[in-house]
Amino acid sequence: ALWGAGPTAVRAELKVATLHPLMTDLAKQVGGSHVSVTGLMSPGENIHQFSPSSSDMAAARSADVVLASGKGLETYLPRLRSTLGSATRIVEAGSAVPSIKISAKDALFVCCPQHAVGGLDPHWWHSISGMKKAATFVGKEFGKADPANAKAYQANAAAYGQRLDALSAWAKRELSRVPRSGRVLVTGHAAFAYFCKEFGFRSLPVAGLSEESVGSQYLAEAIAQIQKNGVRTIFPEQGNNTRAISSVAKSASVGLGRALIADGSASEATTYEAFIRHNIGAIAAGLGGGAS
Amino acid sequence: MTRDLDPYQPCAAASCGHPQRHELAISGLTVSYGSLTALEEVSLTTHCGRCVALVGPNGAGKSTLMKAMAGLLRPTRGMIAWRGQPLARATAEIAYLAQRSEVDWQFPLTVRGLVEMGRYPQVGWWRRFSARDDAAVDQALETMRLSDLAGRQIGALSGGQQQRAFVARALAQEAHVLLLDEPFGGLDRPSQELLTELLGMLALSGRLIIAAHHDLDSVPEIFDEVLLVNRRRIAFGPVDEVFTPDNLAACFGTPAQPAPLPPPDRDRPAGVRPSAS
Amino acid sequence: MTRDLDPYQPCAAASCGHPQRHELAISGLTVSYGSLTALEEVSLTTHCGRCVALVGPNGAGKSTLMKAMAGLLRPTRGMIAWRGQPLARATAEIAYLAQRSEVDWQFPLTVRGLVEMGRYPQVGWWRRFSARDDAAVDQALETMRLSDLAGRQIGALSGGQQQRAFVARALAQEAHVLLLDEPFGGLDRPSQELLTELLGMLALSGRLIIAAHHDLDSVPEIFDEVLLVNRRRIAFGPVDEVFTPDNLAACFGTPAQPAPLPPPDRDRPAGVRPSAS
Amino acid sequence: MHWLIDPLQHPHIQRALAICVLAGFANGYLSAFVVLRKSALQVGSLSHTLLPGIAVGILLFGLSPLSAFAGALVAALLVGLGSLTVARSSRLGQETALAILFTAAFAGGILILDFAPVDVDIEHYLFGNILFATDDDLRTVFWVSAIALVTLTALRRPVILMLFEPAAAQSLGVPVRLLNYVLLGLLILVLVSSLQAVGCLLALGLLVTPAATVYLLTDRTEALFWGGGLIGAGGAVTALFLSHHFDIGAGAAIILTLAGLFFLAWMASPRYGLLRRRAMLVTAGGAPPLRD
Amino acid sequence: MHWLIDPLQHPHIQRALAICVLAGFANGYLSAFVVLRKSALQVGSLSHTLLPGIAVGILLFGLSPLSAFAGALVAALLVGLGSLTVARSSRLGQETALAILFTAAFAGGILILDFAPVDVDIEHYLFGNILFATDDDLRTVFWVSAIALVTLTALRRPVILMLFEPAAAQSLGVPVRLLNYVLLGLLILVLVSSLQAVGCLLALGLLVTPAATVYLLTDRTEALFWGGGLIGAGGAVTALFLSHHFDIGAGAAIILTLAGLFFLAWMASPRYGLLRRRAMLVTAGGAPPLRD
Ligand SMILES: Nc1ncnc2c1ncn2[C@@H]1O[C@H](COP(=O)(O)OP(=O)(O)OP(=O)(O)O)[C@@H](O)[C@H]1O
Ligand SMILES: Nc1ncnc2c1ncn2[C@@H]1O[C@H](COP(=O)(O)OP(=O)(O)OP(=O)(O)O)[C@@H](O)[C@H]1O
Ligand SMILES: [Mg+2]
Ligand SMILES: [Mg+2]
Ligand SMILES: [Zn+2]
Repeated sequence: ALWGAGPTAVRAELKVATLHPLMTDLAKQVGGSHVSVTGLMSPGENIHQFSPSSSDMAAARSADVVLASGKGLETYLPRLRSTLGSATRIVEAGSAVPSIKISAKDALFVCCPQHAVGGLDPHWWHSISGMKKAATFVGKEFGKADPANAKAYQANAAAYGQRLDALSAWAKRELSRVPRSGRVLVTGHAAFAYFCKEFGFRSLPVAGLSEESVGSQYLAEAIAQIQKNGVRTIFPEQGNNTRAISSVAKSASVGLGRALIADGSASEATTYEAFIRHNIGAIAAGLGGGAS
Repeated sequence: MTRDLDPYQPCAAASCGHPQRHELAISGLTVSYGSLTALEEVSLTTHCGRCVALVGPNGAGKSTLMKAMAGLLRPTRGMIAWRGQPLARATAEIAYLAQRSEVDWQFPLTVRGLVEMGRYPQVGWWRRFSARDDAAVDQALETMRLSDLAGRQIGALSGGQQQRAFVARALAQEAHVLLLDEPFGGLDRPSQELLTELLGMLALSGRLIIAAHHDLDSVPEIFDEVLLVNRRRIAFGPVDEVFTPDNLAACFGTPAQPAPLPPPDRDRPAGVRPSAS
Repeated sequence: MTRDLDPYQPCAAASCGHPQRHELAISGLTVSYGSLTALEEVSLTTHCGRCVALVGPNGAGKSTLMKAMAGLLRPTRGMIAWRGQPLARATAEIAYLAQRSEVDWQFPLTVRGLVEMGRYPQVGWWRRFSARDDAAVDQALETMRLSDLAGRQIGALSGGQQQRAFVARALAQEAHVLLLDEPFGGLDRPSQELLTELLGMLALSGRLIIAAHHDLDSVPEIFDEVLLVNRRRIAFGPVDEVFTPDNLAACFGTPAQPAPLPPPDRDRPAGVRPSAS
Repeated sequence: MHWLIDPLQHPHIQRALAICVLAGFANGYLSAFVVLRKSALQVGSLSHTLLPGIAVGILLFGLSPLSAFAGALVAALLVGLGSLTVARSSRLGQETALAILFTAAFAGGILILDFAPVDVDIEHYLFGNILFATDDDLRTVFWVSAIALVTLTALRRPVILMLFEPAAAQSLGVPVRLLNYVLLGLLILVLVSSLQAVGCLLALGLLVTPAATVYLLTDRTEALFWGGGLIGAGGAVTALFLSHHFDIGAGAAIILTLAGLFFLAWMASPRYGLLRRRAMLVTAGGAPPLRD
Repeated sequence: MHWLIDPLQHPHIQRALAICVLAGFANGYLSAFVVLRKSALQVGSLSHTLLPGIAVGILLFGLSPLSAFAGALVAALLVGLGSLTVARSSRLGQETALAILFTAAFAGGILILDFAPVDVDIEHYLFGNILFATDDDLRTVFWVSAIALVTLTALRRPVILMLFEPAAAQSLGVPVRLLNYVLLGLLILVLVSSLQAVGCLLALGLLVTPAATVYLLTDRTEALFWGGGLIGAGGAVTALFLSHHFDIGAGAAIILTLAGLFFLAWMASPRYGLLRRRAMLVTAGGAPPLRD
């Protein structure tokens, strides 16, 4: 893992360790110069698995706050909590964001009969407004851990919130190139529910939650839906095997877009802004009117 | 007195000349492999202190009988009683030597370790080996002329040495009943002589020895009683009574009389000319 | 003429009385297992048409010699030449019967399938079985009295029947040289007699038969030549010349003379009294 | 009829059908070797070796199906043939050697990934679904199957001989050592190629169950091959239709159908079935067969 | 000394050290049975059976370490003991039966998860990390190891006899069938308990490599047990210090250290080492041993 803060941060008072690359960015934005941030997951690492080395454990243990993304993403969290003991405050940033359950009845899903039903979607960072709520929440939590700088954290969070508003406006502008009727986001797995809700898309995860469990009728229906909705482009996910999605693209005779970053962990997008710009850019380019 | 006798001491019935020796009684024993009946209604009664040969052609059911006695096969019908109880209850009193030991020859086990296994029933699953146990193992090794090879891994032996090691294990067990399936197979002449001698002594000391045997010539020399078997019991009794040409003919079918063969010629392979049909 | 003779026809040298038979020459053969030298400087020369016994105590190196001839062990030193060429080049001309076949007895293979394996070298890895091949298999089965059992899975046989099946495979191969490691082990009397007869006929038709054998009494009856071996070559030559008490004593050590044993007593187990030391 | 014809209208079902027949037959045929060689679990473990292989492949040659395939293949070959070498030159059995090598390879892979992070979720590369197979997959499966089938049919006699009794094979002039390597190499090739097409689980199931079923029904070695192939292909096709009509994952359906066939054979086999056994060895492990 | 004492100041290293000694010794001791029983890969496959088990456990009893443990244990026992039953009552070897059962269980698990969603990425349960172990883990490992060690030490003689020659064991009154089940059951118990603490990979490595190393060095059966335990504990502790100083994953370090020890033994063993072999059987699979 990376030491996010250089030697200049030695005088910092609040030590934060993060379990997700986007949380590393969030902590820096909210904490500013008052925190030293250690990212236990570097961008590009698989966020679903945590195998800490000895120095990671030392960092987690010496941290005042461990910042997780939450919503069940870090299934190892109970274990970490009991290893670290109650002295360390573990903050789940996502807990400030309203959850979306993957549901068949939800209009968000064109067709997802059984395949992705009932699960709590942990990928909340696709919602920019969600990230804003999380920033406010994290600001408060930092304040509790470090009351001396509570004001500064709140101010940082508010300032970051404004930047996020701007980012959101930019995103909406970009996506406005996508016609209302074409707002169907077809991806490999069900990881974009928050994005779809935020930007008025409908989500069609062709492989449900796991590629292995997709049945033949489901797939036929998905292909039919893609064609019925006039979808032009469907998207692979960065880091995943593109075989499934490109096979669907071929069957449905539609194009394949640039890979989306689903988990927020990618070495080419180390900040939240870069991450959002990457995804929005790809979607707008794939589904938009051809420009850009 | 018969019941609580320690089976690992020389059988008391033998040395005190007690007329009532321990009895092995097989009655109506039938064993089948699926639809194939390998043994049918075999009965016999014998006593400890005897050396009993099982004689019969290949596939006669000798090994099947041994396995049933050793508790490895469940009989379809019939009883095997030892000292009035089902033999299966007395596993610790029986030593069994398989015809063909199916073992992993790469197993990290020395010859001595193998022979020590024979002592497990006496030592129990827990206790340490006593000097008495070690002596028994040493003697079994020496008897089978394996002392020099005691540290050898069992796979690094010749075929006859392996056979001797397994015989030694059966001996080390100092069991009351020895079931030996072709114990002489693969032994060299000196070992054969030693084993012959030894079986006689074991019988004298009151053990009951039952062995499958193919070398008809040496049967009278080694054994007291003989069971001629070929799926059914053909004859059973003291060697001199039972081991008659008639009985043997009944057991092995008409004495093998290979048809005289034509001289080899060039057109047909000589190796596969039918010689008996 | 000698070179391009088809090895699966009766050897021409035999039937035409040609004096120059095919020669097997072993010279200075040394084989070791690690630091243990099992065979040291063994040399001999023999010819097809002969039946050669390998005789020696357990661990003498008989099986080792066979394995070296069959190409299963690489000799440390020395040469085995068959018809002037290294024997290893002539695998198709050799049939080898192992002392103890280490096979998976659960393998889905019938007796007939096992014997058919012997034909593979002739049939090749590709071709279909010809009527000639089928006949050879049939005859080998009949010779070993296995015709009734041809459809049996090999694990569902008695020990002697299994041995007979492997002998049948070696026969079906119709090889020029037969290396048989204790072929009589476990066979019943009728089968022993048939095999004796058969080996004689095979030799007559010009095969070279080399067999390890433990039953000293039957050696003169079955074999023409004998190699007495005990790590080194003790003696080699025609049976009547070599098979003398002196040579046998040299080979087996002083004739096994077990010390007379005390009568069994109660304190010490009789089963493990040292009988030779 | 409708039941049969209806699914065939979907192109993805047509392609899946072709793969079922091809991969089902080839894997089923090969499963005879797997069962005779008692290497069912070796195949399973090898599929795990692929993970570090894929990682290193992608690390070296970038993200592409080909680099993943090559990495997986090389890793599996290294570990598989390495385990043969260790087994041959020590007293250990091949399964033990394989377990040691593959855990070590896996651990090595983790370390490499740790130091050179790849933005790839490696595990996604192991899961396939027969419905997603591409034409490329189809072609790969076809050619690999063809090579394996032809080679093995040609070498059937020496291979059977070697599996049954290596010493006899050697004395009959079979190059036992070489043949062992060839056999394992082919197995790995087939495994890796079908992994991409049908997924890890299905590949393993197809490479064991068909011949195991026949094993219970016959004593003829040859029957294992053709019977395995037929059961593999027939079971896979049947299951594909079932999976369409019940809309469940095709892979799971195929595995469960094959397992069901196996179970039937186990219960009812006239020779070795559970219902037929009368006398049997009391000892554990492979009770003796019966009947004449 | 500094080298030794420094790491010990970290509480997570202290706990990891305790687990290394305990789990290393217990698993190393048990690895003797695994190696003698030639069931290295069976253990590996069983660890996969845990997946569906954990899923069903969580499904039935909710998300908790206990329900995951119970589910994993029950599934592994079902599949493991089921495979013994199939092997005993047919001609198939246990490894084949296990492969069939475990793929079927896995396929069944996928189907169940499909219809009844659990929002847990099950695989996370398989990746533990020794640095990450909780006090509960420590306690579980301790008790399970203690039970297994005591039982197996008590039963060592009958078990060795049974592993070497089932028929002889049976004739000496050993309840072979029962003992087989007990042995497999204990193995599964140890596996599942260490999975939680140290992860799948490490558990498997610890359960094979130590005794395999000793296997190359001795002909005394007893030496396998104590030697395996010592190598397991010693190797694990050494690797823990190495991993601390080089800051690499502890699990991978332990596996690689053990594999390194094995490799040394393989090269240099006075009895069975690569460098010592002169004459050997030309046939494949386990060349014969040498020396007197
Ligand atoms: N795999 C092996 N590793 C080490 N030593 C061995 C091995 N096989 C045999 N030996 C030893 O080599 C010597 C010769 O063995 P070999 O098997 O050739 O004897 P043999 O004459 O066939 O004996 P037998 O009559 O018992 O079959 C013996 O001392 C034996 O212990
Ligand atoms: N596992 C088995 N399954 C089916 N049939 C068997 C099995 N084992 C033996 N048989 C058959 O049962 C009969 C008796 O076999 P058994 O092994 O008892 O003979 P045997 O008298 O010991 O012969 P041998 O002298 O060859 O050792 C034979 O017909 C044999 O083919
Ligand atoms: Mg028998
Ligand atoms: Mg020999
Ligand atoms: Zn995700």
